Amino acid sequence: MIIKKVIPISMILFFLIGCQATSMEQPNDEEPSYTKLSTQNEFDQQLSNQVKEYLKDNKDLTSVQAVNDEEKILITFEIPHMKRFKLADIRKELKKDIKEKFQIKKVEVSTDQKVILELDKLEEEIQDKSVNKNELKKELKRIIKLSKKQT
Amino acid sequence: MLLGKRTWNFPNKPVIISTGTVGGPLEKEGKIPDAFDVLYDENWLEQNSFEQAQQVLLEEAIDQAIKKSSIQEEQVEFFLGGDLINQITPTTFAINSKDFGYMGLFNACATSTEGLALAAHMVDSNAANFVLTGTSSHNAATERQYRYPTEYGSQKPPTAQWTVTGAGCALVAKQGTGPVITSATIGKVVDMGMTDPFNMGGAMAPAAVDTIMTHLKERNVPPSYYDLIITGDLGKVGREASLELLNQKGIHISQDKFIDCGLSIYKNDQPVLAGGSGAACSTVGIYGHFLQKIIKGKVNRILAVATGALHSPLTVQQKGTIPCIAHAVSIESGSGLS
Amino acid sequence: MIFFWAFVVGGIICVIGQILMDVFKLTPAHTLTTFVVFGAILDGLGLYEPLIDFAGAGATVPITSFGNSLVHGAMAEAEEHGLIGVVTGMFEVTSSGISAAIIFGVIGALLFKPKG
Amino acid sequence: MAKEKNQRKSPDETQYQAIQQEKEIKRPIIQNCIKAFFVGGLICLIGQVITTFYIYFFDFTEQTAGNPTVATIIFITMLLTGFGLYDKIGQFSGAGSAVPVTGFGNSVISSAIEHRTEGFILGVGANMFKLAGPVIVYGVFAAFVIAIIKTILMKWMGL
Repeated sequence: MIIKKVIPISMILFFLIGCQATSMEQPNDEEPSYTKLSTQNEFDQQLSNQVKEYLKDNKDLTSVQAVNDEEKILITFEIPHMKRFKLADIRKELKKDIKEKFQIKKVEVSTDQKVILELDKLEEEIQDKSVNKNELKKELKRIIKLSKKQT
Repeated sequence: MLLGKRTWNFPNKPVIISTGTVGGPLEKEGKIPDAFDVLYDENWLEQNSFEQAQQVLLEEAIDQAIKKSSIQEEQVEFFLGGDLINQITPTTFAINSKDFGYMGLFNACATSTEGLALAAHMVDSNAANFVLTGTSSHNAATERQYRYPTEYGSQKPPTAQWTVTGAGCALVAKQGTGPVITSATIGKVVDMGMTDPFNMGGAMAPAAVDTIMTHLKERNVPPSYYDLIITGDLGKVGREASLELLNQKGIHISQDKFIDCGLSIYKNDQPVLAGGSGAACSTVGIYGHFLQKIIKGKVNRILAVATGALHSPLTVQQKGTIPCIAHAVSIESGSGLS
Repeated sequence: MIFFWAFVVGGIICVIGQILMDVFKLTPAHTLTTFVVFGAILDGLGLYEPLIDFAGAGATVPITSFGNSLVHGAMAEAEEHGLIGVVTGMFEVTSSGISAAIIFGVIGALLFKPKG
Repeated sequence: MAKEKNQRKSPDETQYQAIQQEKEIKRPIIQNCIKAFFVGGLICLIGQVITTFYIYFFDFTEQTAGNPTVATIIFITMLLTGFGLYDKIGQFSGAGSAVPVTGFGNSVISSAIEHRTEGFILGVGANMFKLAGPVIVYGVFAAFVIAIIKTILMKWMGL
């Protein structure tokens, strides 16, 4: 009989929380948030910065992260929730666009929450200069591998 | 003595000298806990399976019936009974150690009055002196055979019924103190093309109506002859439908005289949906509750009509209809009772 | 946000199930089978992945995702090995639900008795 | 004979079925749908919380977190089934607890627990997929047909 009481209460609760969440969502007119990485690094992030600068005008995105080494770049981004139905298409287009625009051979694009988290962490480390060239290369490789895992 | 085509009249008036009824936990919290001689607190009865638990229920009911009578177990000559489980094994296993002649019966939930009618007939025609008759059912054992595993979270519709966990036995004798059996009508199979196994009451109602009408016609008595007409396990849906059907056929029975065992055992707030059902439902209702009413002198004549749905899980899956049956037994206050 | 949409989309899928059960009087087994087949068809049309992107667990927790991941596994193998991959790749992605159910089923049988 | 009987309905049958239609207690569909929505939604929400947990605290991506999430909620289902709560939730919420994978888990686990009395091989082992079997069978077959069609369209039609 406890279930009969608990369930309706939690239903109402979650619904209220949910409704609040919707109303809090604001239209996205702003530029996507990003961190401009220091180029004074052991490892040049010039390319990543250029990509970010370029994606600034893209109104579809709410935030962008990017890290590169000498041969590849990993870009992650977030978009407003209501546009997530088209997430796969946006990802594909963005990849194609960057590839053509910057003439880079290996562009990896991901929107996975985990990859975003990991790349964010890596960006921070670059800022703090707590990674060296080799570590960065290794870490980037690991994150890309993670983003491609299926099961 | 045969009256008409399907009704037996019992001039020697066999006596129900004692009864034994047992129930499970939900019955204990129900509307009529004093109708049971023994009530158990849990479903397993310390056995290894629900089927064995059901067997114990029947064993206990037999013991109670013999204990409450003035005779010894050795004096009982025959046992008539059955249940709902495949090949009526719980009944057979319960009788296994006893020295009774045994006839296994299967008429689903109508087995209780089938057994009672046959027992009365045997005693009345001098084929026996003491006959025990009884049935049992166990909610979980029935559920897992007819429907789903007991822990499966499927939603039952409001027309579904709850199988009673319990067992009941009646000891029928040539003479003694107790209510007497005056007549019985054997039902025929009635199939109205109903197919929903979650609406047994609705499927069984026409069978009950057919048997009641045949009984009244062949015995040539009006419905008001009986203080109560008690159906076995029609539940809310079946009771309404059978009243409507009886009305249409010109037989008018007042609401308060047309009682269903399935609606008498549980309280309204118990999770039994449209009411109780199962072989034990009519058995504990009639042997436990309504015979007590006769013994206490509250009512004089009752017509007990247990109803049964004769389908199997296999026929339901093969899209078969649900054939139904009902047997009626009239019980009156008799020898030795005030 | 994802939490809210998981709740709503998951809830709506369950309401469709309830309608199948109550209005069309399907048994739970029929309902679930219909859902799995439906999930497979949706993925065949390329519509299920966007739903997962949008609703997260709201689309992966209902049984429809079973059909989706079966098709996905088959398609992934088919890209590598052609038509034979369709047969061999089927359980590549789905296996966790089935293996978890088997493992916890046996453990459950070891630990519990039905309450009745 | 049996076949003939199924095909025609006697006037009595038609008449009685009409009475039955009228007397039958109707299912509270709207109420059931609301319950199914909230319970089903709640289960998916819990699934999302578990997924997020695995993404943030373990080495799982959105893609791969699905598997441990399913395993975790089936584990929770095992406990609820074993303690005799899932059938009560099921009676309350209908499809709300049947459609999520918890319902699939419950059908496997409840069958396994139920048939323990017949032994572990022929009881538990043989009956485990009594209810969940069709889901796997037709899921696999439908996926097979769809994947074949899709592969042919993609490879040979160049779509």
